[in-house]
Order: sequence, then C-alpha cells, then structure tokens
Amino acid sequence: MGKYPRWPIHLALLAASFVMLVPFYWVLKTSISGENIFAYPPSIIPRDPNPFYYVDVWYAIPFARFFLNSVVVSVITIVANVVLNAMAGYSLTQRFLGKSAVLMLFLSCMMIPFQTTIIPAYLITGKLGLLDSYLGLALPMFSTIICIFVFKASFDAIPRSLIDAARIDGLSDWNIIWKVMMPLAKSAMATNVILSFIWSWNNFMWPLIATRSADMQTLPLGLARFLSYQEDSTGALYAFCIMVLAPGILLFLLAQREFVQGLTSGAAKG
Amino acid sequence: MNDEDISRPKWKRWLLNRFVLVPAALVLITVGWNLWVVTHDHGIVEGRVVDAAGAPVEGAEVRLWVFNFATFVVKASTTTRPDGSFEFADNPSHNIQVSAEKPGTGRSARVPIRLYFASEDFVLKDPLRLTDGS
Amino acid sequence: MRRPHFKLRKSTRKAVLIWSFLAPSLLIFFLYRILPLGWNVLLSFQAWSPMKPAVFIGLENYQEMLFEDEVFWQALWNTIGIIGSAPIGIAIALGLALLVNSDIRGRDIYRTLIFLSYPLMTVAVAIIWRWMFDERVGLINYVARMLDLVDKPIPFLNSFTWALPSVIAANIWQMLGFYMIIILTGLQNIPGNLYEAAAIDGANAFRRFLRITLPLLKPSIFLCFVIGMLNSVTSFDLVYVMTAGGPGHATEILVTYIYKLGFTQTRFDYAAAVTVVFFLLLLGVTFTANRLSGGNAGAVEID
Amino acid sequence: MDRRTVLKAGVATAGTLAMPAYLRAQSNKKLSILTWNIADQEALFKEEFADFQKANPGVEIEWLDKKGPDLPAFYQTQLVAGTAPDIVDLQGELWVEWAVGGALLDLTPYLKNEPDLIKLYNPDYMSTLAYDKKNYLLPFYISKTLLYYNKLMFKEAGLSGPPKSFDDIISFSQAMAKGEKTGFITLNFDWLYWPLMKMNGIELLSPDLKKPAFNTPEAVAVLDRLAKATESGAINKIAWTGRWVEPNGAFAGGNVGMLHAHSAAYFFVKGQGRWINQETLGAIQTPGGWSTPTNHGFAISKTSKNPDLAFALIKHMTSIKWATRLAEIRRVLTANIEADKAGLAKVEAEDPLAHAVLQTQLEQTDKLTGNWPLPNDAQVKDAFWPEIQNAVLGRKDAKTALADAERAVARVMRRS
Repeated sequence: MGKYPRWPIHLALLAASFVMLVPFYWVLKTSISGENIFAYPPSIIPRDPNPFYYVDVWYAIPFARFFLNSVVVSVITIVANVVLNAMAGYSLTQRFLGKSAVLMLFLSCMMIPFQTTIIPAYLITGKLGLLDSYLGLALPMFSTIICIFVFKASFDAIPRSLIDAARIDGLSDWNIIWKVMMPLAKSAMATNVILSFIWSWNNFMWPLIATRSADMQTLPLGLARFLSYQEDSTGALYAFCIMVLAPGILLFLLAQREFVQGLTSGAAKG
Repeated sequence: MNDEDISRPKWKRWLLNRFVLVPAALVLITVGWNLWVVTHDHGIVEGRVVDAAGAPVEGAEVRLWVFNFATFVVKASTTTRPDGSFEFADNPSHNIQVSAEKPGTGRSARVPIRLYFASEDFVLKDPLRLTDGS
Repeated sequence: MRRPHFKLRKSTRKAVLIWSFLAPSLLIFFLYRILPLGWNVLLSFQAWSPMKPAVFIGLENYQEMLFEDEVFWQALWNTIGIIGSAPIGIAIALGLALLVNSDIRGRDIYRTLIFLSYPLMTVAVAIIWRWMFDERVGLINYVARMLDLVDKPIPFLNSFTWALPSVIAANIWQMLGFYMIIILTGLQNIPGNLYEAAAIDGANAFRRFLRITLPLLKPSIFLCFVIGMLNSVTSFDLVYVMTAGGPGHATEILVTYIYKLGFTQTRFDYAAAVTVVFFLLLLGVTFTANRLSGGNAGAVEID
Repeated sequence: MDRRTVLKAGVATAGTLAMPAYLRAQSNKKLSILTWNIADQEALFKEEFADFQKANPGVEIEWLDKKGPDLPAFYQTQLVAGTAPDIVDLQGELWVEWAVGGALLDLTPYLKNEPDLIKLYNPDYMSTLAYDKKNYLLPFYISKTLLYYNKLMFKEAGLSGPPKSFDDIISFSQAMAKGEKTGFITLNFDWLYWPLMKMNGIELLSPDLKKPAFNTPEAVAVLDRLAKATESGAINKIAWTGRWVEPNGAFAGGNVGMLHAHSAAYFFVKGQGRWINQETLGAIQTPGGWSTPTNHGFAISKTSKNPDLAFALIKHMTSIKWATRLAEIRRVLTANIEADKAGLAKVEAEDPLAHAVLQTQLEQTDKLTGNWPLPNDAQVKDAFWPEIQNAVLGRKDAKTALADAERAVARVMRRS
C-alpha cells in the first residue's frame, strides 16, 4: 500500500462509529435517567442516574421466564441450523441432477416474507401438534438459506484433494463432514450460530401467533407488550430494550472474529 | 483459534478461552446477586416519625403504599412506638411509599422509596415529619 | 460386466445421500414457505374469511387491487422506494469497507463498532429510533434546535414528508454494518497482485477502483442488495412499531398492508392476492439484479 | 456418532418438547379465557377463578392475555385453527364483525332465562353491546370520552370557565397556544375523536347505515377549521397522529390546554403529570354531551365446547361481587350498577379527582356516538380515517379529503 495520511481515514471512521453508537447512548441514558423523560430540554448527561427502571421491567413481566424461553428456542434453532445447513450446504457442493432446480427453489423461498405466511404456518404447526411448544417456535427457522450458502461457500473453499484422501481412508460421507470438513468450516459455523441466534432471538411475529400460554412467551413479545402499556412512557421501555439487546451484543462481541471470517469465506462465493 | 493456543495444553485451550470465562463470570455474578437477595428480602421497612419540632411521635398511623397499576394503594398500616419508630414486616413490592399521620399533630408527605428488588429490607434515613397540625 | 452395474449403484447411493442431506431443509422450506405460498395463491382467487367458507371468485381480488385500491398502490410505491434506498446504504457501506480495509490501526475495532447495529432486535431498533426521532425530546430535533438548524422541531414520524425517509434511515442504520462486512469480505478476496499490475501500468487509485475493485465486487454487492432488500422490504417490525404505516398511509409498505388487511380488516383473501403480487415483485427485482450483476453472481451462482 | 443416533436424538427431543401446554392439560371441563391487555390484574383473576372453581369443582381455567393490537390477530388465527378461546374480552366495535360472521355466541337466550341478570347492568352501555336486538357480550369494564382541561393554562390565558361549544374549543385553543404550548389534543383511535364531528351535527352514515352521509358543507367547514387550528398550533398535531401514549403524555407534560380522551387516560395522565391535582385539572362532559365509548365486554366463541359453563364464568366475573372488586382495584366503571356505586364511593374517599372523572362516565350515557353496528367497522375506519388525517394535517384541503373519503367508504359499503 502506498503512503498516504491516515488521519482523514480515522476521522471518517470515527464519525461513522459515532453515528452508529449515538442511538445506543441515547437509549442507555434514557433508561438510567431519574428525571421525567419527556422534560425539555433533554439532558445529554443523565441526571441522578439510577437502575430503577430495570427493576421495574424485571417485575413488570416474568422476565426470567421469558428470557429462558428465548434462550431455549434460540438454542434449538442454532443447533438445528448448524446441522441442517451444513448437510444442505455439503450436498450443494456436489454435482447432481436437479441441483440448479434446488438452488432456484432456495432462492425463491427467500422471497417469501414470513409475515404473509402466518396463518398457513400456524395451521401446519397445529397439524404437527407443535403449537405453544419450544419446538414449534423454532421449527420455521430450522434451516436458513443464507447460512446454507455460507456453508456451501466455505466447503467449496476446502481443497478437493483433502476430501478424496479422506474418502480413500474409507471415511463415510457423514464422517467426512463431521471429522474433516466441519473443523475446516469453523468460521462458517460461527456465522451460522450468530445469524440464526439473531434471527430466532429477534423473531416477533411468529411467537406472537404461535404461543398461547403466558409462560411460553419470548422476550420480543414482552417488549411489544410494553409498547401498548403503562410503562410505555417511562424509561422502563428503554431499560427493557437494553436488557433485550445485551445478550445478542455480548454473543456477537465474543464470536465476532470467527463470525467475520465466516462471512469472508462465505462471501468468497457469495 | 489462535496459533499460540496450540502451544498450550488441551485442557487449558478448552477452559481458558473467552467462550468459557465470560459465561462463567456471568454465572458467578448471578449466583452472588441471588445470594444477596435471599438474605435481604424479609420485606422489612423501618423508620421514625417526628413532629414539626423534631420530637418523636408516638401512636402516629403510618401507611405503606404499594405500586399497583399506575397508582399507589395502601398495603398495610401500623402505629409508631413511644420512640416514634415503626416497622413493616411484609412489604411485597419494589416500588413503595410511606406516609404518617396523627390527628392533632399533622400529616407527613408521602415519601417514595425505590428498592433494588422486591421486599428488600430498608431503613428510612430521615424520619417522616408531621407538619401543619390540627 | 459387473463394473457398470457397480458404478450405477455407487452413483445412486451418492444421489440418495445427497438428497437425504437436502431433505430436512427442503422439508422445512416446503412446510413453511412453499405450502403457505400455495395457500396464498389459491386463496387469492377466492372469497374467504375465518368465518365464511371459501367461494371461487376468479380475478376479483386482483381487479380491486389493481384498479380500485389506492392504498395498495401507495404501499407498492413505498415498498419500491425502500428497495430503491438499498443502494444508498450499500454505497455508504462500500465507502466504509474501503476505509476499514486500509491498513490503519484499530480497523477491527471500527469494524466491530460499525457492525454492532445488525445483531439488534428490530423491535428494539424501532423503539430506539422512534425515540431518536421524537418531536419534543428526540436527540435529532434537540441537536437541530441547539444548532438553530430549525426554528420549530420536525415531527419526523408524524409528517407526510419525513416519515418514510425516517424509517428508511433507521433501516439503513441497522443494515449498514451487515453490508459493510459482506463488501469487506469481497474486497479481501480480490487478489492484491491485480492492483500491483495495474499500479505498474500507471493506473491511479481511482481508475484501479473503477477497473478492478468494482467489477470484482459485483457478487458481494449483489448479495448485499438481495439480502438488504429482503431485510428492509420485510422489515415489518420496524414500520409496525415506528409508525404503524401512518400518518395516513405515508409509511405503509406491502408487508404492513398485508398484515392489516388480514388481521384488522379480516380480508385474508384479498391479502393473499396482495401477497402473490408482492412475491412476484421481489422475484422480479432479484433476478433483474442478478442479470445486472453479471448473471451468476454470489450466492446465486448456478452451475 | 452416525446419522441414525442423531435422528433418534432428534425424535426424542421432539417428543419431549412437542406437547403444547394446553393439550397436555386436556379435559372436557376446561375453559380458556382471553383478556385484552389487562395482565396487571392477574392477582384478581386468580381469585375470581379460584372462587368459580369452588362452585364448579373440576373445571380448569386457562387464562390468556394479549395486548390490544395483537389480540385480533391472535384470536382470528385461533379461529381458523378451531382452537378459539371459549371466552374473549373484546373492545369497541370489533366484535360486531365476528358476531355477524358467526364466530360469537348469541347470549340473548341465556339472558331470557335469567331476566334479573340484565337488570344488573347499565342499559345504555348494554345497548352498545348488542347487534340487531341480540346481546353478544356482558360488560367487563367501560369507558367513554370526556374533556380534561388544564386549569393553570386556562388561568394563564385569562379563560374563565371550561368550553361550552365547538367554537369555544377552537377559540380557547387559539388563546392558549404559544411557543411550546398548544390548546387542544384528542385521542383518535376507535372513533374517539368522533364527538368533535357529532357536536356539529355531522353523521357518518345515512340512517340505514348503507351510504356515507358525512360529505356535507358543514362537515367541510368543521374539518377546515380543525385543519386551520392545527396549522396554527392551536390544536396539537399529535392529536391526529399519536396513538395513546403520545397524546396523553403530551397533556401530562402540562403544555396542552385540553385533552379529549376516555376516562382510562386519567390514571396515566395523573401518573405522568406532577402538576395534576384537584385545583389544576378539570374533567367535564365534552360540549354537546356526546361521547364515544370504548367498552370491554366478554363474548363466548361459538366453537366453545361447553358454552353454559363459559356463560357461568362471565356471569361470575361480571357479578356484583367481582365487578366491585375490579372497580375498586382498577378504578374503572364496570356498567354493573351496584358495583359502580360501590366503586365510586371508595374512589371518592381516596381520590376525589378520579371520582369526578369517573362520574362523567355515568352521565349522558344516552348520548353515545361513534360506534355503528357495522360488520365492516374496521374497513370503514381504515377507509375514512387516513383522509381525515390528510385534511387536518394539511395535505389535502377539507373538500377533496372528504370527497375522497366518501368514495373510499362508499367502496367499502358496496363490497359488503
């Protein structure tokens, strides 16, 4: 790379980061402010910060229970995603009859917005007897097209020779995947874990319809409930936002290196 | 993941990475907090009631208000001891107010109390002051 | 004699394996995508509601939608507007990616910070931005008034002019990090020697960007566009929470309109017709984009 | 591990996770009840159910609660799947469509069997819960619009008393509006703004409810005045864009002179506004005495396996005893005459201001407006309201807006 002044780049990136972070700050500030949050002018620095809005949230809904539900559903989703997508991704690296058809199918499936399929999805889940159950909540997200392609791409990146060698050693395809390819597709896995976590953790419409009993509700539902409710106008709503976002952010910060690598190898082919 | 990892023994690589340590830390914090909570949630609210002059008031009626759907409702009430002190033993809430009143001596303002968890034990620092008598 | 026979069995075994690997995913998609779509297609030719049995009415729903329903058209244009806004986000992301890709200190930190908005729950993002845009105490208005940019606060989400741009801004904010990562990865896959060669030929940075970077980024950009489009076009939660489609129908997009038609107006049959059109729209846009980005682009490459 | 074990494991987990809670507890003497965003009263409901189960041993009660906008979506999906809750708490006019569609059970026979029962409830409110002479709901809790006003701002602007007419509302608003301050704000969902039209003699539909009747010169004039007042800042814009929190929050902020809202708004406003007390807040009937109810009532799904039991439960929950408890705890009116007497008495002692507010709910109950027994109320609303918004927010002039609204509404009417 040639010599050029660094500071403009830093300046630009600092500006960008600032724009990305300010909303977080504003909400965080609101969530710990003691003052009436509708007072004008709003204070840039929180006045007498306190955690009581968070306490309110904790007792306003069965937070622990909702949290647990969200976690269980997410875990199921993640596991299913990694396994199914890996399998599908692997078979897409092979040449076989009707492959392009499958690809087309996958792609057009991406084009069907889930919100418009709720009623049939509900009926189907009902037929399967999975309504109001963790599995039923997770099932529609068991396999995600984007992640399939991420796996496909990172499998494609693995040298053929390696696989042939393994096959000569007499490993079954199943073992080839789990023993040879998966370890090499770690980052694709990380991507998969994070993306499927994000999607299931954030899912709102589906749990709304598919859950019936109060103790199957997930966090987004709890959050949405706040919107049409008393707490709505206090900082509690924003405290809730922070509480709901924290896990996702934490997970991302933990796994972001692998995640980005995953997308790198993923985007190699797309 | 990193290359220098490989130099270290396997168990270290499995245990001493951020994917283990961070959750472990979180678990520790949670456990600690819960221990603190269970040892401090007897729902005891203590305080004193004094008159305008600052002398302790006996037999003043103290009310415990508990937050319930946008308003505070009286949950319990007690009367002060000779030294003007009072104690509630059954506060179920995390968002309460206390007020005192004695015919002839006057009434206090409602003092809001925010607790860090439901029925946290709490001692009111400055006493409830009964003013504008009659 | 035996060999071709054996070969055949081997290849069939392989096929069986492949299909059994695909089966679970295909099943999921069949159950939760294809089947519902079929249900919608069927329903769009009928008059049906949870309370009355289905009656075949041919194209009536489509007629009403295309010739009588102004709201549908507004929702359609808003949706197209949002799709059209994707390139803006991508352009910004491209710029950021180029910067982050330069060999400066702390690039990983920048990258992380900028990406941070993508993993967020959309409902929360919507709440956050509703709060940022708040007319009285929103940060944006506050700053604008501090700097005397405006004499009276802008009612962003409550004004016909500002509502849609505000929603789009929030949407770009959330997608930006994702775009950037995709493009970044695309950049890192461009072999450096190409640049060196070009440099030797005396091509300046800008020409190198035009001649090498952009063409080779096409797949990534296409991927950005498709995923970004799907994300924003179906960002039901965002609109639902920020404006619920209002004021008037200023921020009505097809997804929210479909939802309202079905669940508040109990017109699932009509909603189904809109859904079908919506699906066709997305399909059309994606494949034109695919063509534009040079046929077999990114994830969509078909061999 | 090979594929087979994986599959086995999968099946096993599926088995354990699959059983939905409400299927696991399947029994023929089971009732499910869906309430509308009143989760805060869980304790009360538990009591009521326990009491009910004492009288009806062996009955299981499943209680569900969904927030406003989500309840219809949830209920309809359940309807399609044939698993609709036996009892559902419905608000406004939503229920008419479902009643006509045959989703809800006609309660008239039950009421005929027990002639005393209907005497418990306020007849005017009862009539808002009936569709062509059939009762589909028993009143759960009720609320109708009134006018709150900020006495401090009135004093500041040198206004002696509350407004007595539409003209007053407009002129008072003008008088109070300056800078941050605006004069008037209203809730707009569920036709809550309709009294503003009604007090000017505007009708939405022709008497036979077949054709739109609102496109009149008077209506244009009124809409135009509202638009101008909004433009000038006399009427707060949020009146036409906000849902519940924004308008009430704005009034609670102390910068809005008048709030046209239902009694449910009071406790929210009181909780928000530190300035509010008997001396500073006025609560009166809206000029003209017209008001729009947002009533909650219990209906029974036709699909209910044991409707008699369901009816017994809603009778139980709206009985004097439990209605009184609700009135006292939640400080609402229940349209149960005795309960409201008791509730008001208790509130009067604790919070005279709240009493004044609730008192308005029992007056002028013969002048309820803004709810038409239309199976397609929601569609009419969605056709009408956006055009009104266009007008008052100055995007179209009143004349065009009403003309467009007329076309849109006519189209809805034709369709049904």
